[in-house]
Amino acid sequence: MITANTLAHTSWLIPCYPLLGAALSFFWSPALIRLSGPRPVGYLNLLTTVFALIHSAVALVAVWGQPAQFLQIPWLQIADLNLTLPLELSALTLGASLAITILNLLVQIYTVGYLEMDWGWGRMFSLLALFEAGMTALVLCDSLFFSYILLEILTLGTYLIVGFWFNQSLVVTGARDAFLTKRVGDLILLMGVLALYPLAGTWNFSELTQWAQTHAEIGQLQPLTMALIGTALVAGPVSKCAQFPLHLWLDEAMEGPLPTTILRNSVVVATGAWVLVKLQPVVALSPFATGLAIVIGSMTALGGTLIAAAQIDAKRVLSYLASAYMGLILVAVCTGQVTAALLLVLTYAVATGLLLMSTGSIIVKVITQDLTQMGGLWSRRPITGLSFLVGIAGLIALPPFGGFWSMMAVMEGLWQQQQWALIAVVLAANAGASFAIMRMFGLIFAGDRQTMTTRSPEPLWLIVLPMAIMAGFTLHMPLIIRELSLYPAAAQLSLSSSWVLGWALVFSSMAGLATASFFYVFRRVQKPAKLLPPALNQLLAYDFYTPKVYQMTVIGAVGSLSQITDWLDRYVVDGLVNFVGISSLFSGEALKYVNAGRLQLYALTIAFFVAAISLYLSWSYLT
Amino acid sequence: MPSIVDIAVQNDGFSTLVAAVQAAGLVEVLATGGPFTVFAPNDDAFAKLPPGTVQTLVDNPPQLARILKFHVVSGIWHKDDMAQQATLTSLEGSPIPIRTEPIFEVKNSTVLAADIIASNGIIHVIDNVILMG
Amino acid sequence: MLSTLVWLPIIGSLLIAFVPFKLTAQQSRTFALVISGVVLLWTIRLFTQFDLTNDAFQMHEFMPWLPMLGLNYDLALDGLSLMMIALNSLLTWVALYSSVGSMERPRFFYALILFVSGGVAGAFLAQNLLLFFLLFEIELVPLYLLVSIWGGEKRDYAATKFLLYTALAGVLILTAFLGTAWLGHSTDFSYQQMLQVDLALPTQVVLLSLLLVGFGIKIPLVPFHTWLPDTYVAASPSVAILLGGVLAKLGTYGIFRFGLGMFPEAWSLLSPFLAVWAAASVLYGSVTAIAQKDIKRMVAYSSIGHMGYVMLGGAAFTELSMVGAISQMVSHGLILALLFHLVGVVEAKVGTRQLDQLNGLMNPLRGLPVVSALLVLSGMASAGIPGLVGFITEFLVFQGSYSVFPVQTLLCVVGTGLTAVYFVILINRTCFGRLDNQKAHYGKVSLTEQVPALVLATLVVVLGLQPNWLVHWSAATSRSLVAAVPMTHEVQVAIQPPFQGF
Amino acid sequence: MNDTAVLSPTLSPSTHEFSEVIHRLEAGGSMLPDTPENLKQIIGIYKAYAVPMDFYWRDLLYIAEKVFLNPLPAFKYFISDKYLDRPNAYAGDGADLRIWRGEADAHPELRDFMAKGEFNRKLPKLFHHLWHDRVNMEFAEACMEAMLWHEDINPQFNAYLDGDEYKQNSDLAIRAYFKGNPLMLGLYKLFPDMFLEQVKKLSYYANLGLFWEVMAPVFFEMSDLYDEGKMTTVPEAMDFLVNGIFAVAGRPIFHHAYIDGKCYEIIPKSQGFTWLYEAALPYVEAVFYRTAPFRGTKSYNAQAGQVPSDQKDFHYGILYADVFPVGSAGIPPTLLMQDMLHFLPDYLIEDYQQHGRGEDDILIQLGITFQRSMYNVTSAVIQALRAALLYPLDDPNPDHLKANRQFFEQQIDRFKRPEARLRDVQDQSYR
Repeated sequence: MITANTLAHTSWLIPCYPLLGAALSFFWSPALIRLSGPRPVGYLNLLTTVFALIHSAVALVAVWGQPAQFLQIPWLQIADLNLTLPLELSALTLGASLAITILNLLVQIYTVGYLEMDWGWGRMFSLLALFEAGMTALVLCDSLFFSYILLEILTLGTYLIVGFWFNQSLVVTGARDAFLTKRVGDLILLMGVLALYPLAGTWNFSELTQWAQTHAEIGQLQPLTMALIGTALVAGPVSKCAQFPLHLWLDEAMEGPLPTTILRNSVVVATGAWVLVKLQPVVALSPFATGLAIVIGSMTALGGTLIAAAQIDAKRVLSYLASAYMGLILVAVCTGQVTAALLLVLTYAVATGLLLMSTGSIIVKVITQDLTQMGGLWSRRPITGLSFLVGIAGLIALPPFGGFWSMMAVMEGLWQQQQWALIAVVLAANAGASFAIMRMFGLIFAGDRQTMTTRSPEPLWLIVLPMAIMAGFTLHMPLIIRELSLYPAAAQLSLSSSWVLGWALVFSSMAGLATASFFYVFRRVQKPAKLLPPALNQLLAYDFYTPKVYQMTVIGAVGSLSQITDWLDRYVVDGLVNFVGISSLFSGEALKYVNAGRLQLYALTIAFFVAAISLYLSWSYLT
Repeated sequence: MPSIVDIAVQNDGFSTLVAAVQAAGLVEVLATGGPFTVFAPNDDAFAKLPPGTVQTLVDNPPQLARILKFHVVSGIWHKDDMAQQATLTSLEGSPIPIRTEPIFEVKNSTVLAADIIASNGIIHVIDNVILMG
Repeated sequence: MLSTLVWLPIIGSLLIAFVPFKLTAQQSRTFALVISGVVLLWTIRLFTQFDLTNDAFQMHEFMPWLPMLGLNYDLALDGLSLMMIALNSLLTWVALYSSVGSMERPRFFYALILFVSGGVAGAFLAQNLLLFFLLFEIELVPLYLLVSIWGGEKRDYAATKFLLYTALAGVLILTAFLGTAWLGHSTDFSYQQMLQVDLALPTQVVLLSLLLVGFGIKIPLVPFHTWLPDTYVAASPSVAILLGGVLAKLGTYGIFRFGLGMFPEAWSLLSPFLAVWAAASVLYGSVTAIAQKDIKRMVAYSSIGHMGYVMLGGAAFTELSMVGAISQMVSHGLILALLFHLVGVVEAKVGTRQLDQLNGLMNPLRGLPVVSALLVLSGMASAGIPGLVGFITEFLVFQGSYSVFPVQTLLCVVGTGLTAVYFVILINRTCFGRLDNQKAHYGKVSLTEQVPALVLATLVVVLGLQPNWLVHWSAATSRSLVAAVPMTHEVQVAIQPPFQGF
Repeated sequence: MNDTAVLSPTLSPSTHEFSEVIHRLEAGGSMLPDTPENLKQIIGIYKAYAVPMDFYWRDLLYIAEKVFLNPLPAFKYFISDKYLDRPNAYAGDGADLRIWRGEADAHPELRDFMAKGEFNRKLPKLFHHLWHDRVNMEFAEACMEAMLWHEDINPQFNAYLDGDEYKQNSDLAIRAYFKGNPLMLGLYKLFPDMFLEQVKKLSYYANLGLFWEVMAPVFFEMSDLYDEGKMTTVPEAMDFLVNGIFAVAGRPIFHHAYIDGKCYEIIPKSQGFTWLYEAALPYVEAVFYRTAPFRGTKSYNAQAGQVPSDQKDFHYGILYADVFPVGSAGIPPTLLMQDMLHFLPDYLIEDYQQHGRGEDDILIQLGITFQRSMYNVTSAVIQALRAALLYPLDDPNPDHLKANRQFFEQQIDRFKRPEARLRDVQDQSYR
């Protein structure tokens, strides 16, 4: 008899449904379907997603209000290494799994509409399913080692899904850079994983937490070691979350299809934050690592919003905002506010998913992604426009919507720790994000029609419907937060600090919204970008020239190093060996120029004699 | 003095045009309205069109009327008046390119007889049905 | 039991070469495939007979040959040999399968390949040093011929270079073997006998060094590697599969079996240098691979890097790192064979191996979609993406070595990052992008051409997901190998700072 | 209009990059060289194109007239029997003008495919739909979207769409359609422009449906003539198209919606919109020349500047498209190629089997054939325009010939772009 409890105990199946869908997608690869099309693969994967969703929901109900349970799945037992996959079944992990499956379901429906003319459904849906499987497994899994494995697999998934339209040159470079940047983070994380085990003797998050608590002095005892390990553990999340200086990949990954962008910007980047949350007790052992992460997060939060405000590409505004919000989340985690960070992940993911869905709904019909070529769409695209506004409300700190409460939670924690500078960072980032996103709204929906927006009906219902549902979720976020009893203490508004913080947040949002509205919605100034010095504008528009910085540093270094070693290999090592080793047997460059046939004969003879003489020599020794 | 329609009806070689004007329901306008300048294609001009073309148009009066209106310009334009003009705007709305030198041409047709005066306008007979575009 | 593995291929080889009636290319290929298929099945049977709990040699077969010389026909098997035998049997079959029927002197070709396979199996099983050496040397000649007759351009140069290097390696190894016997006053070259030999540490170090250089050439380790890119590139895909997949393993096998096995004290003394050497090889191979413009050469350099991981695991000689190193030998063999096969197919269909001329092979209708997909898979396996066999073996090496040689291990981790760089370059240029309309009229890849790749890819995935099936065979052997070595460096870094230098 | 004049000696040879093509056009030929192979290929593909097109036009009109503003049109491709039986105005006994000698209702091959699919089983419609064993209407809609979005190429039609009369007509239809649905009526009250924009889109559904209603019988007739041996050269094929264009040029373009059995004339026939001016020419410009870059081959990144900022610079239509990526992700025409695949005549299948990878790359092979055939259709359009707006090819007046020459050169100038395939289709080995 299947009860809710058995479903809870078989929660390891949740990632298996999408994985099965992904595997079955193989049968719709283009080489195998010549006479019919690839669409069944989409429906199939929608079905497996629904299974995963139902399973998550039922299991969540079953574990609701109960202490976390653990499942152990043995994997590899060799020598002194025992790799068992531990799964944590708790309201938090199953709730996260439910959120991921819901979002995936909506994204997959959206994909059916958005890519209705694409022949690559087999690859697309199997990769979406792979992401779904990877992310649900990641939230359920309670082990750093297996989290690392899943992150790496998702890195490969990112490479393949960004490379979906592999005929296009920028896609190819974008996929490459996404893969390599994330891989850099992964490998540094792997170093941390390797280094942590001899110290802690475990990779299980729950045991690591205990270990960190009981060995709190280890940070003082071995500051350098813990600093290095902590930094390595932070590096993975930094690259996943597209933080400075590893943020460029997210920009380039925007070349991928929009439905994948929804998934990536809302939840895939947050996987890094999730792992960091799990690792927080360990990272906290090193003030250096914590401090570094906070600095990186703050810089990204501020820099990201500034860059976002200067982008002319619709998708890229949102990609830099993703980096910025992940920066805030990093700050929250590293100041020890795990719950607030998770709350921010949740409200951010929902809102940004909605914003991207609206953006996709626009660009699928106006063709261009250039914000400066848009305008005047409000009256004809009100559903999309309203969804966009709801997305803005959910993203920034605007009571009573979700973003406000999560930001409040973060601020409250910072206030208690008296981190004034970080409070300023949050306020500034919030103001910047408000400005950037309202600017985008204004450029798309306000102003006059331009040629590319002259004709723009609302798109196919398969795009509009998931967008509208997502808008519903965003609007209901405060209720969901209440259901989860996650309201920050500040929300009780009993503390005097709450009023101050609340108003500060509202003012910062309002400042951003009002300024952007002034320039971009009401269009009070012609070409507002001209108000900035051109050099600054360019600096922001071109992302602080990060691509050039990469080119001059890492890429240049590896490139020239490889050229140098190749040269050494060809002309020094090989040349030397040829010269010393061989020329002593023959003369000069004999090997290359002497008549080949004769040379073979010589060589064979030599080999034969080497063996024979050796044997002969040994004979005399032995007898 | 005879009206534009009268002239077309009375002269030989315009039976297709007359039938078309009737089918399009423009008789009334061309007989009493105006003044108009009409570039009137003769029967040979209509005969040059591929088979079926005229039939489809006659079956669909509004569309036929539109083609015919392209042959009509508001006001009275003598050949000499047109010497200064590169184009005239037809009743249909599209411009009609005009050349008077070295020969009098209206778009891709040649004027066979110019300046035929009617009571409510002026007629120039052309050897091609002219089309917009 | 074991002799079948050695003699069946050799008899098959002689039959193909000398039967008096006419054999077409196709017939000789089929015959060779049948022979190697039987060997493969026999190998599988071997697995069922293998005693996992026994950490000593099993299934001894002994026959006196030249006792006064100390040379006897003496075969036996442990976990390390078992893995190598399995690799040899499988890759021989794959190499035969991936050969094209249309070539010059096909009978000779197939005879040579079977001969090499039998000889190599013998070397992996030999319990007598001289027997090992003989078999080690004998495979040289057929390989030389395989490269020089059926190779690509520059085959003569490459074959000669290969021959001379390996011959030199042979001299060094033989010297070490003879030296050990002579100095140890042993009259018998049996391995068990040699293990008993007790030499002074300085002598051990000298002898071990000879072995290290000798086998190091075979693996190869930097800077003895320059024969490798030339030879692998010049060799036809089947031969490259054998060379990279199996024969390179003779080097690491020899180092573990004879170096580590016979000179444990010297080994533990030299191991820090070995670890550095391994890391240098990894980095050097990976960095050089990035600069290559020829995809086959790139894969060849990748092999240098990946054999470095095996050496690292050996240098650390913890139980885990040994299991990792042995498994890495297998996984490297599988992945490299897969890569060479795919590169061979690409070259055969597209007619070039140059990165700047290849493009868009992922095109589902006019490209080589299955080959491209497998190329992505094998490249990623080589780069150590989890879920594929390359990851878990590398990880075991790293995890096993980290506590002993943290810095070297981390440098090797950097190496996997560099591996990702050049494989992404390879995949991006070869598989991604747009087909060139002028050139893109490539032949279709038939199912037969895909079979070896599909078999290997399946193994790469299955063993990646279920690594138990790969690693537990060598667990007991690793344990006994490691137990023999005195632990000069206890694994006691638990609370010590792990970031102490070399 | 059989202009078969030879090149007039009074005109010096053209110095245009594509002078050979210019001279061929001046001699009454097509941009496509006149070879039996070309003829076989283009006629075969016209036939394979016409069968799905028979579905396209019926479904487009079905959507424009019956589905109308359904907010969840999940079954818009489930065309009603009435529309399947709807007589084509240019085929059958009751035709306005009989172009094809065949029947006026849906083509038998189409009916067969709809019933059984390639699966070759009679299963519920829904199954064939979900199994993707169906006609890919999505691409037909994409063609419509291209016409809608490139709004500068259809000025009179668009001016009407933006006018008050159209607004009133739509208003009546919208209110009638949502009668008794307070939610949608309320939405309409709040956002009238959103609904109006949808109706404009539907008007383009009607526009394109009416356009293709003509093309299907034209292609069927050409295929029949070829099979009967009555069409033997590429120029003949082109001339047939030219004559067809003229014959139906005056066909009205309109948009009627049928709501509760009542007809709402959103664009009445009396508006005078014609097939040639409001459908055919915009269609050619929007679909053959412009459309939008395939997402699978061009970056839409605003900073990369790969997508032009001016709609006039869009050149991504079938005359320019790279067919080799067909079958990959992000290449919408794959859908059309797949539709044609089901209905290829045997002689083309044989032809494809002997080239390239045979059945395996048949989508690309037929795609290139399709490209050739569309160069022929475009030639017909160019010749028709020349006949309508300029002079006969044998005109004795050298000035007129010069004007013709200038016109041809202008047209061919558009194929000087590097991505244009005019040069490729001159060569039989491009396949």
